[in-house]
Amino acid sequence: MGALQPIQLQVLAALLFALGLATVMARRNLFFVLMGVELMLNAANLSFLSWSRTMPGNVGLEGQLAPIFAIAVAAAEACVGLAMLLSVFRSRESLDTDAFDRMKE
Amino acid sequence: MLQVADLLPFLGPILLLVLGALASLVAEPLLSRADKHRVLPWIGIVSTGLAAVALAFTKSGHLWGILAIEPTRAGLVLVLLAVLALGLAALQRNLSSDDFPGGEPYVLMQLAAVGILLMVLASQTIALFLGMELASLSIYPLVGCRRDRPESAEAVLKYFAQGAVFSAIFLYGAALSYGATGTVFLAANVLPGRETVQLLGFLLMAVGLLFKIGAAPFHFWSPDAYAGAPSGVTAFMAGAVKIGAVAALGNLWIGHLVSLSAFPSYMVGEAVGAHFPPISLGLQVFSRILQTIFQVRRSLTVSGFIGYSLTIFGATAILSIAIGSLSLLGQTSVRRLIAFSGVANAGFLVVGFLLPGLFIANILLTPTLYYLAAYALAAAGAMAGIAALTGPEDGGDHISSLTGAARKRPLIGLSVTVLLASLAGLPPTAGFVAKFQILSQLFLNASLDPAILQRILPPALQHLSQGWFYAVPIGAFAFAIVAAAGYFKLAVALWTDPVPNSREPEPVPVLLGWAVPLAALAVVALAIFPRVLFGG
Amino acid sequence: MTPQLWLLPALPFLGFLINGALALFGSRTEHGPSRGLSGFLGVLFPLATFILVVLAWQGLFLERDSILRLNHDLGLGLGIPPVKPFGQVLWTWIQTGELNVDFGFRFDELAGIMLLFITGIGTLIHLYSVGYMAHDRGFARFMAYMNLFLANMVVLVLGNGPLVTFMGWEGVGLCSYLLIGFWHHDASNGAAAKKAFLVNRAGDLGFLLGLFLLWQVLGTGTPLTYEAIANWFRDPAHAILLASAPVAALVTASTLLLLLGATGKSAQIPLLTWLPDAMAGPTPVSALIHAATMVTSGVFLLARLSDVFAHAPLTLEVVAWIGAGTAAWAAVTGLVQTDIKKILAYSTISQLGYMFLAAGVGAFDAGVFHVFTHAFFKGVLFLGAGSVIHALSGEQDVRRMGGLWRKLPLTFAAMFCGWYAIVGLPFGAGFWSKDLILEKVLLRGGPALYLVALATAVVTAVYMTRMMILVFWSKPRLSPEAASHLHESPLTMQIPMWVLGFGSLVAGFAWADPFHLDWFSRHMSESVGPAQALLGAGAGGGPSAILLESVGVVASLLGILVAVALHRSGKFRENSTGPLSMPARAWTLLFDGIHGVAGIWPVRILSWILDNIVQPLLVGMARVFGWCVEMAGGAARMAQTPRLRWNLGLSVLGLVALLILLARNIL
Amino acid sequence: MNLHLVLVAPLAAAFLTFFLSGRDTVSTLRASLFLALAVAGFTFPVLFAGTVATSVHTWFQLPVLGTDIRWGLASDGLSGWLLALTSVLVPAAILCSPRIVGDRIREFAAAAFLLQATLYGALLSVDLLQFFAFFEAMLLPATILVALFGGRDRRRAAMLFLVFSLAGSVPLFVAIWYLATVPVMSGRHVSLDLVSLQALVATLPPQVRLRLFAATALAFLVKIPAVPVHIWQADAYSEGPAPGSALLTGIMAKIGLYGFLRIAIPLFPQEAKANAGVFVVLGLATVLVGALLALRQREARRVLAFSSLSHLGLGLAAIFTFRPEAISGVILLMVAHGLSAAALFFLAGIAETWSGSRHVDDFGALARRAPLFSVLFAVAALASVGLPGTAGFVAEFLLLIALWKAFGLLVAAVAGTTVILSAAYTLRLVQKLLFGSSAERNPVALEFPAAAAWAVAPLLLALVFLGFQPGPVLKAARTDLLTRLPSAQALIVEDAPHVAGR
Repeated sequence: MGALQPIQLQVLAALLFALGLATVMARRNLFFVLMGVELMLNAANLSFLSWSRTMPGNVGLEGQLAPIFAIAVAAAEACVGLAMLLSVFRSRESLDTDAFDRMKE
Repeated sequence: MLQVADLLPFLGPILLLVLGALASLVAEPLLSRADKHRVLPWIGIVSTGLAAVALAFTKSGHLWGILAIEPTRAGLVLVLLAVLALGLAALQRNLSSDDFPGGEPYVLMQLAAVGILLMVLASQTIALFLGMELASLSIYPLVGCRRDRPESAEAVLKYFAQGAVFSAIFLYGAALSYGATGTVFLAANVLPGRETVQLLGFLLMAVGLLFKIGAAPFHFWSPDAYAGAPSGVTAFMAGAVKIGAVAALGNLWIGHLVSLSAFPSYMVGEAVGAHFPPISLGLQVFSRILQTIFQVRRSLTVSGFIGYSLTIFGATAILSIAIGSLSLLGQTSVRRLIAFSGVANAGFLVVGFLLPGLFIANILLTPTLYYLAAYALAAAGAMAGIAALTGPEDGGDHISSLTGAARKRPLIGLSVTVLLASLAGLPPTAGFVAKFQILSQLFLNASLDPAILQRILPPALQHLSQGWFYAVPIGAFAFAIVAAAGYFKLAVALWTDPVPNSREPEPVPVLLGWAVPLAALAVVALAIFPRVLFGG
Repeated sequence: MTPQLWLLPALPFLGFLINGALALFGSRTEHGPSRGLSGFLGVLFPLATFILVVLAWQGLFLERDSILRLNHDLGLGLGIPPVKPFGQVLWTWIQTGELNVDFGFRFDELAGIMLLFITGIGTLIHLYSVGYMAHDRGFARFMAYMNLFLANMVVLVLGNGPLVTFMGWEGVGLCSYLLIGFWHHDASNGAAAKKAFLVNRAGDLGFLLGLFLLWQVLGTGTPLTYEAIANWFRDPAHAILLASAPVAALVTASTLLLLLGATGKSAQIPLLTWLPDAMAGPTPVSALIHAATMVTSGVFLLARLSDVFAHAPLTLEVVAWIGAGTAAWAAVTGLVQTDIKKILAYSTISQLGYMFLAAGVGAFDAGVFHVFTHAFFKGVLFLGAGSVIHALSGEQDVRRMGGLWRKLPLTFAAMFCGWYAIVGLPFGAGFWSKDLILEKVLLRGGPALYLVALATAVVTAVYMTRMMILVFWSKPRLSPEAASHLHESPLTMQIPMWVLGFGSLVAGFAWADPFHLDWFSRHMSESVGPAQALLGAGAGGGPSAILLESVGVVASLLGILVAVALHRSGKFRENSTGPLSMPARAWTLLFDGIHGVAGIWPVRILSWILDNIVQPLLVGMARVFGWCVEMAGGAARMAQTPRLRWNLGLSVLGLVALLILLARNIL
Repeated sequence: MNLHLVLVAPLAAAFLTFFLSGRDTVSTLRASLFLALAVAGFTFPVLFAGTVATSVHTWFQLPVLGTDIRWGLASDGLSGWLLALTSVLVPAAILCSPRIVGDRIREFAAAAFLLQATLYGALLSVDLLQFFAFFEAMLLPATILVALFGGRDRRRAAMLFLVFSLAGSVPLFVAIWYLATVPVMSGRHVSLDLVSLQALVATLPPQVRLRLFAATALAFLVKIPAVPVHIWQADAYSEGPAPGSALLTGIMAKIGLYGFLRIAIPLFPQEAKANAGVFVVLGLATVLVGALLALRQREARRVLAFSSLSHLGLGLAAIFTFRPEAISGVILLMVAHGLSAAALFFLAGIAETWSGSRHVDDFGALARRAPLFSVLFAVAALASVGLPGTAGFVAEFLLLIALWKAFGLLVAAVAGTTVILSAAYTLRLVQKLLFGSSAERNPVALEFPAAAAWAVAPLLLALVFLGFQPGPVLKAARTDLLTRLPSAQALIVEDAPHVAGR
């Protein structure tokens, strides 16, 4: 077994991203929707990092810096998401996304 | 290295907006419940005004290639500030008439404006992403700020979920394009053999932004979000978000064109920021591009790239215009109507990326940006005007709740009518001039040199006779007429006899009372002097 | 010094304005506007016009008479100089392209004679109506309309060109419309008025189109004035041109179209259906407009344009036969009528037929002469009829009259004069003019026309005598309430009747060849002389006038005897009260039927189709299209599902679709 | 006299109207009437000034292509008379409005002023896009007029009108797109002002020019309207408020004919000449269809609507004879019809307030119950029938002459049937309204508002005056129009004084 190749990491990232997307679309529970989103974001981060491995010299730095921003953003997003989740639950005593289909047309 | 001295005039507007937001944040707890809605909006307006003043002093330049500004973007920023002012005014109306317990929404709105400002200025994916998220994360709570109302909870739920997904998609696209070019700058030459990755990255990022623009088929969030939010927030969203997203999309698109057209741009291995050319929305790429087109076709040349973007934007544009206009027609909810008009107009905005200016040796996004300015002012203004005409809790969202509203406030009613006319593209408003500019140039596609079309069109379309290209603008205009019928219903409702036992609406706050007519005036003035914003 | 001809129409028009104002603003008062005032004004202005006309007529001959006197005194051998007509151009009316029409008047002998009796008789009938309409609420309005009519009639006669005439032409049509429909609370009157206006309009269209062609003949250089037209046609230089086939055809076509206009105004075949209905108007109206003046303007037009018609022999042929046919048909129709005014109406049509006949055989002057005499006797007949109706408080059916000569001796006397004149007993007005026409017809038109005309003369005598018998002589058949307050009409009505009655006895002497009285023909010579010379109508010859006149007298005597005989044998069915017998009605409504088939029903059917099929079809198409769009809108809104997962799924689906689109190029 | 003042005056009036009281109708009526008269005061000098023009600036340029869109105002006899007509009708409409629009005089006046402003703009424009902008802007106030103050079915009528007009203007808009962009590809500098457009169009390939002409003409046909695109008209005129309908038919419809005279024919002379037959047939069809439909209508204002259709159809047919009589005649027709039709609509509106119904059978006996009204109505009706002595006669006479000279007697005869048919349906209307016994048992005298009399009487006086003295209109048309349109001048058939029979 040689070292982990960037291309393999890319495939992994793509898989994770697809997985996250699938989760968001498939699960009806709001918690899992949020998890799926996190998964997608982190897949993107992974892809950043693995790309940076393929860059010559110090150019790779950008690729390693970007995820830091992304993680911070993801954290913020998570707080907002959870806060929203609370208010939503209070309004309808349910976290089932399908329960929220009042707005028509 | 840059000095702080020449940093300040560049960052002036941003800093002033941020300061305004922070000031409101600090003042908020110190004020009584009623005073919050009297004072805070004014703080926001003042900081906005100062930012506009500061904008007059900013000179073109860029900040290590991360943020760049030049007259065109300055114009956009100006429109953004106007929209912010409208949004704040309308928000004041909502919150004060609902006697809202807190003053945070004002702060959030200003922060959202800052984020969008960053989106406009960014010429680098990370900065763009940060701006985007700053904007989104402050708009989600705004949409849901009326916790007691079920539909606002539903709206924020849908908006948040979809928004999060698409910002993730955007981020992944950014990652891919970084992988393709080795840099996060928007204009960077592709590393050999990674053209496909670059294109994928472009696609994902573009989709992420198209979602923000609200173009079909990525528009499903907008009707719900618009309908759930207070009308002031709707006004702000309708205008501001599109500004940021379209500007970013423009940067992205032109960035790729520039990098592909063998211009001196960021090369791998150079020190970051060394002689980095700021990418300008107004940038002109001269005959060099023509040469590139007629070069033997590599896997991804300018012509190839244009072909791809034609596919992407063409599909979205046609879809958006059709869906938006048709759904708008029978709409009885005011804000869903505005939302679908947003979708339709998003289509027209995207059309701007199909303009053939390229083939006469010259790219200008000016028509698109003019359209953007016209639309943003009209949509925000109209929504703010409706906020002024409806009572507390937005007095129900059904068109019938607005019956006769304009009769009680003729001036605001007239303003709203004019703004709706602008959305419909009727003279004497900027909407008319904008539609004319976009559609007339789109019309030109049909009379292009077939050889060029052969190069750029995807094979699926190549066997089409050129006559079909006439159909696109004409069809678009036909749908615009359908939409006009939809707006017409709203306008008529505004002016018909008020229901006899309707209560007198409480007075409109002075801020809003001035903002809406001014917006209408601006829309008309923009039609009479179309060159003030972007020249041309 | 140019004579102020504009005063002639202006005066009655002023009367119209004043009376109209009185009617308008007095209408709200208790008793309506003052009858005395409006009656006084209503008569004053026509009278003033009449006086002016007389003065103008005098003025027409001043110059010539002075020269003649000089001639006489100094015994110079100067010839008789022609009369110089007055002309007055008021302003440029229409000027564009090659068209240049002045608005002006021309007073020559023809116009003079016409105006003399129009304003003269007009004044009398105005006076008559003061009495006749005295009890009507709309008295002032009536006077106003009458004045307006007079003004328009003056414009018609006085116009210096066809267009100015046309203005009066339509003006009198309008007044006729207003006056027929004067009692407009009854819808049938309104219908009659409308019919009159529309039928006339059809004729007017012919007038206009004929004018266009005439203009084409003249060449656009020539101004559209009677003077210019006459000179152009009299100019020998144009003889060859007029002889050439295309121009001749053009002239014929143009004259035929003009003739259509004339038939419309003068109620000749084919446009004659409106006149009987027009009797719905008050009797003075029938007397003035539908007997004495307006209906004769067709004949006047023929005389005015005699130079043109003289170059269209075919048209003249048509005119003659139209005249004869109308005369005969109307006379026969007159036989069976029971309404006294209808009888007179058909008699009018028949007499107008004589005038056309005369014009058709090129005896324009004879035609106009008959217009002149007819104005008197038909005027008096109508006024008398009016007086009778007045006396019987509205009864118009001759079968409910009879024996009135005792009750209404004065009226009877007047009407007797009229009857005497119209049947053509010796030395009555009709005698001279009708026999003149008969003579010309035999001379120029040939035996066929002559026989028709002669027969018509007999029939005329029959139905007129029938009327007189039924009204005055036979034993009374009055309804009791009519009989109860039977009274002779007031003086204001009597005077005009006497004057006209007297006139209808003596007017004929204006042109009585046997007595070498040719005052009338002398004055006509200036305007119609050349045309008749061209047609050789002036020439005498043929059987002697005396012989022909005696034949005419025999004819009328025969008619009278026949009438008496018929009455004796009770053929008049004066005691029956039923409507007209079937064949009689069929004959009467002959031309109404033709109009219906040829004009009215096609239009109605067409408009029905348009209104009920074509229009709904177009609207329906628009509606359907609208629905389709609405449907599409509904479908689009359905795509906006409320569920989050669906929203996300569709968006991502879109993304995938884009990827596939691109993939076809990339991978 | 700066034309921009004239253009701004009605706008300013509209703006000021919004500050009038919505409650106190009397003062509002007075004030808006004053404003309207003031606007007229601004307008009439233009008419007397003859040909005047402002300098032409570049409004904006198409990005990239650099197509010049110009902005400038110019007025000549044609524009001048229509401007004057507008400025006369607007105050009249305001005077007649009170009973019909109730307490909404303020809104009505504002809409009327806005309509006036857009009409002024269209009449004064020198640039194709500028014209089109006003041409479209017209729809806004016009639709509002119909949709807000009309009868039961007004929304649908207004919607039909709006959509129909918008759709009708698409072809013109597309033609403008083409002119603004495509010629640039062949390296030409394009400017959309009419004068330079004439030069540009002349260089285009014939089949393209034909298409452009067809597109332009179609837009104007919808505006007039001509058969078969006339279906919006009757509804709009009968559902809208009577004074509003008066403005629509009195002025707005004229923009269609104006467009032919000012734009379609001057820009595409050859095409116009080549296809004259089509338009003459369309025009005559409009004449007949309008008249025949008017004969059967059961609502007073529908009769008037179709009679307008018929009259303007005659104008359309006559324009395409390209004869001087026709051109001056058409302008006179526009003025005459504007005055008479407006007067009739005003009066019909008032009659409707009396009977509370639009059905002709619900009127009746007005001659006795409202004498002044009846006199005015009768005079207006006679004017629209074209009785000699009114401007209508001179106009119809000239148009018939033109048709006869260009196409011979038969065409003139067909067109001439309008003389009979118009009399038929107009008199039918007159009798239904004025004559007969009234619908009610005991007819009481009706009170005819003096304001309306003051509004209508001047129009009728003008009609009669122009009937005897049409000189000014004809002359204006003759001189100014032809100087403004060099290419149209080439079309005008000046046949030499010919000898008969050739």
